[in-house]
Amino acid sequence: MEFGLSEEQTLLQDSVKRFLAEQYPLDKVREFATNDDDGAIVRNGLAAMGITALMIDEDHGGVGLGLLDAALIAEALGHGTAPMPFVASVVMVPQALMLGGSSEQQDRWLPKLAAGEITAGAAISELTGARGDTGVTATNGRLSGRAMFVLDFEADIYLVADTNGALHIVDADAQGLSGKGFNTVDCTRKLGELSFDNVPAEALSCTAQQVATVLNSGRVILAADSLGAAQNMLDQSVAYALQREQFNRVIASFQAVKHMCAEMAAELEPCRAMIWYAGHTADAESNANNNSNNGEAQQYALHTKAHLSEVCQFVARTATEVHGGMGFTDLVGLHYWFKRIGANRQLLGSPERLRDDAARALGMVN
Amino acid sequence: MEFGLSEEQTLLQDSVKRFLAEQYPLDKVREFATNDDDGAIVRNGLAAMGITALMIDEDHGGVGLGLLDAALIAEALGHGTAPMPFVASVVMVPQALMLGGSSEQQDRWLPKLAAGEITAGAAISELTGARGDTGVTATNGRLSGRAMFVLDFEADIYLVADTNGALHIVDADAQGLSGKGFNTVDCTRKLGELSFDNVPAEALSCTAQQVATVLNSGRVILAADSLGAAQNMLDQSVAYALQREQFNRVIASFQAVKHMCAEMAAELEPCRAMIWYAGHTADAESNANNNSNNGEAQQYALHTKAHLSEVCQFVARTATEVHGGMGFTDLVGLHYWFKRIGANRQLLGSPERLRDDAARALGMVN
Amino acid sequence: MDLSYGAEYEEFRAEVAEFLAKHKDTAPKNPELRSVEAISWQKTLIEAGYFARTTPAEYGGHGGKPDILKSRIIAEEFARTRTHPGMGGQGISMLVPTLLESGTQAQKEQFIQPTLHGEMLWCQGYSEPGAGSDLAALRTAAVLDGDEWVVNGQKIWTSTAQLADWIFCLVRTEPDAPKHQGISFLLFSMDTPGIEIRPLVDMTGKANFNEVFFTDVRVPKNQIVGARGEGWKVANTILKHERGSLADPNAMQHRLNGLVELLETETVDGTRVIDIPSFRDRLMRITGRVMAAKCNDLRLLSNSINKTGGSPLAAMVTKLQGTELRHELEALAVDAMGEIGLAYGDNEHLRGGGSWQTQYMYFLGLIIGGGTSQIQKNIISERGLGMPREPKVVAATKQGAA
Amino acid sequence: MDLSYGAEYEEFRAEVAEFLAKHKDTAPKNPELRSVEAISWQKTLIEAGYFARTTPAEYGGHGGKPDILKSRIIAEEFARTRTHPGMGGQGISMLVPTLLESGTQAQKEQFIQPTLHGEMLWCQGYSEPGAGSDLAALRTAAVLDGDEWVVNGQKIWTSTAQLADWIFCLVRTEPDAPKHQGISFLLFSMDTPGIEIRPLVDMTGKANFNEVFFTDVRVPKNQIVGARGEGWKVANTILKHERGSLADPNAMQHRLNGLVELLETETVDGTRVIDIPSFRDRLMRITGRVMAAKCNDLRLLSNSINKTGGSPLAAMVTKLQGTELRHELEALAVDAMGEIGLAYGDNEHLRGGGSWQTQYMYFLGLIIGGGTSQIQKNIISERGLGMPREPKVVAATKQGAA
Repeated sequence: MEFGLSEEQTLLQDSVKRFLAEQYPLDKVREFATNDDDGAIVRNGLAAMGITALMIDEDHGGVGLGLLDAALIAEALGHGTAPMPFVASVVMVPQALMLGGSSEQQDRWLPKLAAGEITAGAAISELTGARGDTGVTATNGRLSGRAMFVLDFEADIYLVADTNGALHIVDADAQGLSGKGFNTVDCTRKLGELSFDNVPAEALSCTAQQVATVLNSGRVILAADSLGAAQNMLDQSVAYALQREQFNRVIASFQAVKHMCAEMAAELEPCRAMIWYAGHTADAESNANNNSNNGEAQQYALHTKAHLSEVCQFVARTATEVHGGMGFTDLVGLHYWFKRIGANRQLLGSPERLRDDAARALGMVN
Repeated sequence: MEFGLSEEQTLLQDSVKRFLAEQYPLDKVREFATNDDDGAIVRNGLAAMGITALMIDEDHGGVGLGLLDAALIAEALGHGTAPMPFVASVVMVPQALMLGGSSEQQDRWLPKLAAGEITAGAAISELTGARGDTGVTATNGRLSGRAMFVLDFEADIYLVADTNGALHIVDADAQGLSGKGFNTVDCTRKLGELSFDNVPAEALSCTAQQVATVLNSGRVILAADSLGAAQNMLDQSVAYALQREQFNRVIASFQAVKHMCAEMAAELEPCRAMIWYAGHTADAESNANNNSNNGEAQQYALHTKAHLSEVCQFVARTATEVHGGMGFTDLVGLHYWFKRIGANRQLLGSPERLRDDAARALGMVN
Repeated sequence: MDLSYGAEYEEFRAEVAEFLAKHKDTAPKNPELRSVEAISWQKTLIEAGYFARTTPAEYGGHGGKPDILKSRIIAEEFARTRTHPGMGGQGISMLVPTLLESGTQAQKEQFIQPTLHGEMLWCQGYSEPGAGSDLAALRTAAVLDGDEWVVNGQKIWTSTAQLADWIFCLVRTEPDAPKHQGISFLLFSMDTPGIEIRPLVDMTGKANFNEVFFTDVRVPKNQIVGARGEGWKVANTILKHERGSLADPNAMQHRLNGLVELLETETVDGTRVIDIPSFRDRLMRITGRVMAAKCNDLRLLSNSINKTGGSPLAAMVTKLQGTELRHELEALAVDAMGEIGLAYGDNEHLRGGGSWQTQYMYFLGLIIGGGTSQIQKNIISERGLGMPREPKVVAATKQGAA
Repeated sequence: MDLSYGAEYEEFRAEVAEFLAKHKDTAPKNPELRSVEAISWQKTLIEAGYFARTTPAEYGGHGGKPDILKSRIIAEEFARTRTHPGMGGQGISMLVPTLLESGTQAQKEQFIQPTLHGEMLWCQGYSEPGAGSDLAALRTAAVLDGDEWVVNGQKIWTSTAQLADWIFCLVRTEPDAPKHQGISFLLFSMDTPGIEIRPLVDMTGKANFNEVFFTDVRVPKNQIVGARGEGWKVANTILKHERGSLADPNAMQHRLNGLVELLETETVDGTRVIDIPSFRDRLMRITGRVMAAKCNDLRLLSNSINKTGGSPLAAMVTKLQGTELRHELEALAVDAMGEIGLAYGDNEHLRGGGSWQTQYMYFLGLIIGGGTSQIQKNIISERGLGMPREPKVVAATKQGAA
């Protein structure tokens, strides 16, 4: 019995963290945020490390790791506020292709995704709550309508959900498709929206449960991203408090500051094990290849995303307070992590919605 | 323009506080809790001070004060965890009689209530959520069924709500009526339940809005009671922290303890003005004798009870923590206040329900 | 209890309303700073008694008697009719009262009138990178050299530094005195050589504040307010005014109304957000807290009018409670919008011009600024509840425990 | 990651299950303390290796090798079949490990076996009215008089004092030494003259604890564990074990299951409480937190088994998080029941035997007991995050600030 990371897992996570610490310091985060940098160094560097091949099976040029491994990488990406197309490009879209793609589709897209030659976005947010008049309808293999909140925007292909919950793959160059960026408060990653005017699309044959699995994978990834970001904010808070002096003392010696840091740690530390478990149980169900699963992976995905959203928001606010006025400025750049956590909270289902979904999945809602 | 207490109001409140401090120390609270004392000293003493006549009009032997004055007394009663039949006996039942009683009914009951010769209970809790199979039905002036959570139990007459929301007065000695105590965690007041087997009753002619007014008065009174109890717990906390030494310091010098006390004060202090306003606006609407009121009194009653329930629960818990292990024991008796606040929270509508009611009253719920 | 303002005041309200009706078309909407339009409106307001109402006429004010209720009525009527209430700024809210209290006759004559008229704009130089919560630890030094102070150091959180003509500034003039006693209060022109302004971008993405650097800035000796070394006292007579204003319950109610409207408008899968019970419950929770804050504010207003004092705690808690409540109010809006709540900058889907997200962050800034919540809790426990001050420490340590 | 226990352990689990099946009818349900039945069951369990599994056989234990997974399996199987797992108590959980670590050979021989067999019951004398969070400030004094310690003072929070045969007790033997160095660890019979026990009623209405008073209690000199003045060290080797056990996530899951059942059963105006969205949302919030606590516990178990250590924070936060979460879980039950949630004592409408209300209060006690939440936060920040200890203070003050 072992509930912990293998040496390989720790090494992989550390290597991504180290890469980001070296190649993507705060100045680069700022440049990306102001569109002065396109994030190519991170994208290419991580692709070269094999990150893009992570979840793709070996037959298609991947390394066939699971959601737990992906979550560990996501944690490192959140820790470094990396501008890496990941949740859709490396996790959700490959998983959708592997679950519901024809072998022709798999052969066409997976090797390129694995090699990092192309990236993939996901226009799937409407499945977790369509805002306003958005929604994409499918008729005879053609898509029309509008999708907002497209994850990993500016991709080469997109995974698109229609209003019936079916999934499609669309080429970014397809006729009738137009897109534009959806600027958000979080400038560390790209979000976009897509308009479909009778756009040719390839249907995937995912079951409703497989679609749920893809969504849940995305949720665990976003939660892990927040964990990394929040851990970084906590670490920065302790370091700042240990050097900042007021009233002739380092502020870390004030009980109020100590307790704020202790509360952050107390809330955050159990989240780490929760992410591990959410990843592990999803992998276990997927390996069992068992469609009549007991729903544990579903419950963990929903609750992990909901719980970490709440905890990490608390950490983000408290860490900012520990930094005092500095936390509010761009000088220490703490707000990039604050905003990334804020974005993860809203994407693929807010905590309120996910808790409601979890109760529904258990048949608690009449 | 003046939003504050008059000298008379302050004097009245102080005199009740002083009476309780002298006549009803902690030992007496304990005796009442263990049924070794029946609370007669408090009941008679406060009746002698005219408290029982508070809201009754002068024509019926009362002094004709308003809900604000009653709330100030309630605050003093909560402060002293007094075993005084008040919310029903002094406020809700007289108000119901004045609003919907015939002149014969008023002449019969109000002078006795004003003089403190009899007490009145209220079996009205089912209007704010019937639990299990409770409920009282009225047929041809006779009541049958069961009412739980009867306020100011062991009274001489009872105000009873039937399942249609109409109000009745029942004599405690009426044939077919049986009652027993409803033991609660809060041993500082009496709660009971009543069973009705074809019990003769006198109907009052209150409109639905008048019934709501009576309920809302009860809510403001319970909220004020909690305010007094919570203020006492905060005061006790500060006093205890100033004398308790640990690690060679009074614990009041630890920033964590200071901040716990500051958080209690910050939450509690605005509640005082809220109680005043809730009482004042109810009195203003009642004086305007205006049935087409703008609903401000209703909103304030609901929100005041809901908000104070949350704040006072926080204070009750935090004050206990400040007292450390002592707060958990009967030695300092802090738990009597803790439990009184807990009881006030549940009676006449929990915060969740009252917030929902407030939204409904504003037409927010489809 | 008497919440009516009384006949005399209703008459006054009618006067104000009449003035506003008369100037409905001529009052400027968003006047430029220093514009003829702005200055002329300012003078009209002062003359009518709706601005600088209690500042003595000899210094350019209206010279009226203090009357809090009249001030409130003016504010209410201007807000109701959405009429520009005159130029604000720290010169008017902080420097003018300071000069009235501690300035020399010459200083009052020189500075107050142009400041009130909007011809002379000020910024405030108090906080420093190393002096935030511990403001008295400030190190910007002024050394007397002949008839001039020579100022060197750095200020931070200086709003409107780029726009200001002058700065009022706390500097250390007696380096050997105990920290509160070595500070002086200087005034000088922002055109003085040696001043560099760097915009300070904050988490909202805007530069709401600046850093200001002083290198051998030479200031005439007499541009000091109060005695040398007494700057802390001079500044503190009005510093406390700043804090309460960060948590105005009327602004809160205004935002709350907007929040209700937002929840009634936004939809998820075709359902209005207000019909989702968990959001509605949060809305109602916040509503209750706003109501409590408004009642508390009414109590404070009444205390001021009737000079009953008597509830220091009620005043002490407003900054802590108000900024945190406001942050949570804005947070609910962001949450209720879901992913739309993330929209920012030039995103065409912004609701309310992006103000929900901006204010959500800005109020986190205000929780910190003007005395952090931690400092507020110190104040409440010490001054409000009589608990001991933070004890003196044997030695500062930078080391963690074993 | 491998959450299976492996073949060897599944075999062990089968053995335990077999034992349990065999003793299904003979295992006592609620044995009386010191009863023949209790002692006999205790011996059976020790012999089978399901109790005192790792205590050396020479002192009456089973003499097995430490194996956390086996311990876990035993606990799981006994819980699953609701079989009495043997007598607990502070003698077994705290004194036995202490003696094994620090006792003399004679002490081990005299005390361990009867304690394990349930023939000798202990209580713990650590806390004092003036020594709670600051336990080392204890003042109960023991003065050597010939061959005997003479003990005077008072203890508090002594559970099972009325039932105990003996007490293990911290006393001050070197009044002039620094406070942690003047303490000794004594054992003595509760029948010794001069001991008075007063039940300590707490907010649950029960006397879960006692106060114990010592007046000239004479204790043979050799009834000391460890050296004179080293009692603090002796006690602390195992004190930390006590804390984690206050927040068992499996007990939490058990209560959560009961809570769901409660919400599905209770009705308001005919509607099940679980169908009221605000309560359901609270239930789901708590569910998520319980899941996180369970995962954290699994991580700690794995660390212990695999001796990977490596996450001190994960262990440090369990008491703080667990007790607060449990208090909130019980609070939801109380709230969900509305006025029924107030029922107490012999009220016939009690749900779950009144356990929701009792546990709601009891866990507030546990938030405070065993190191208050404030002390836990000190520990987490100092030992977990490397922040400075509370600085030494120049002088204690009883006076509030001006």
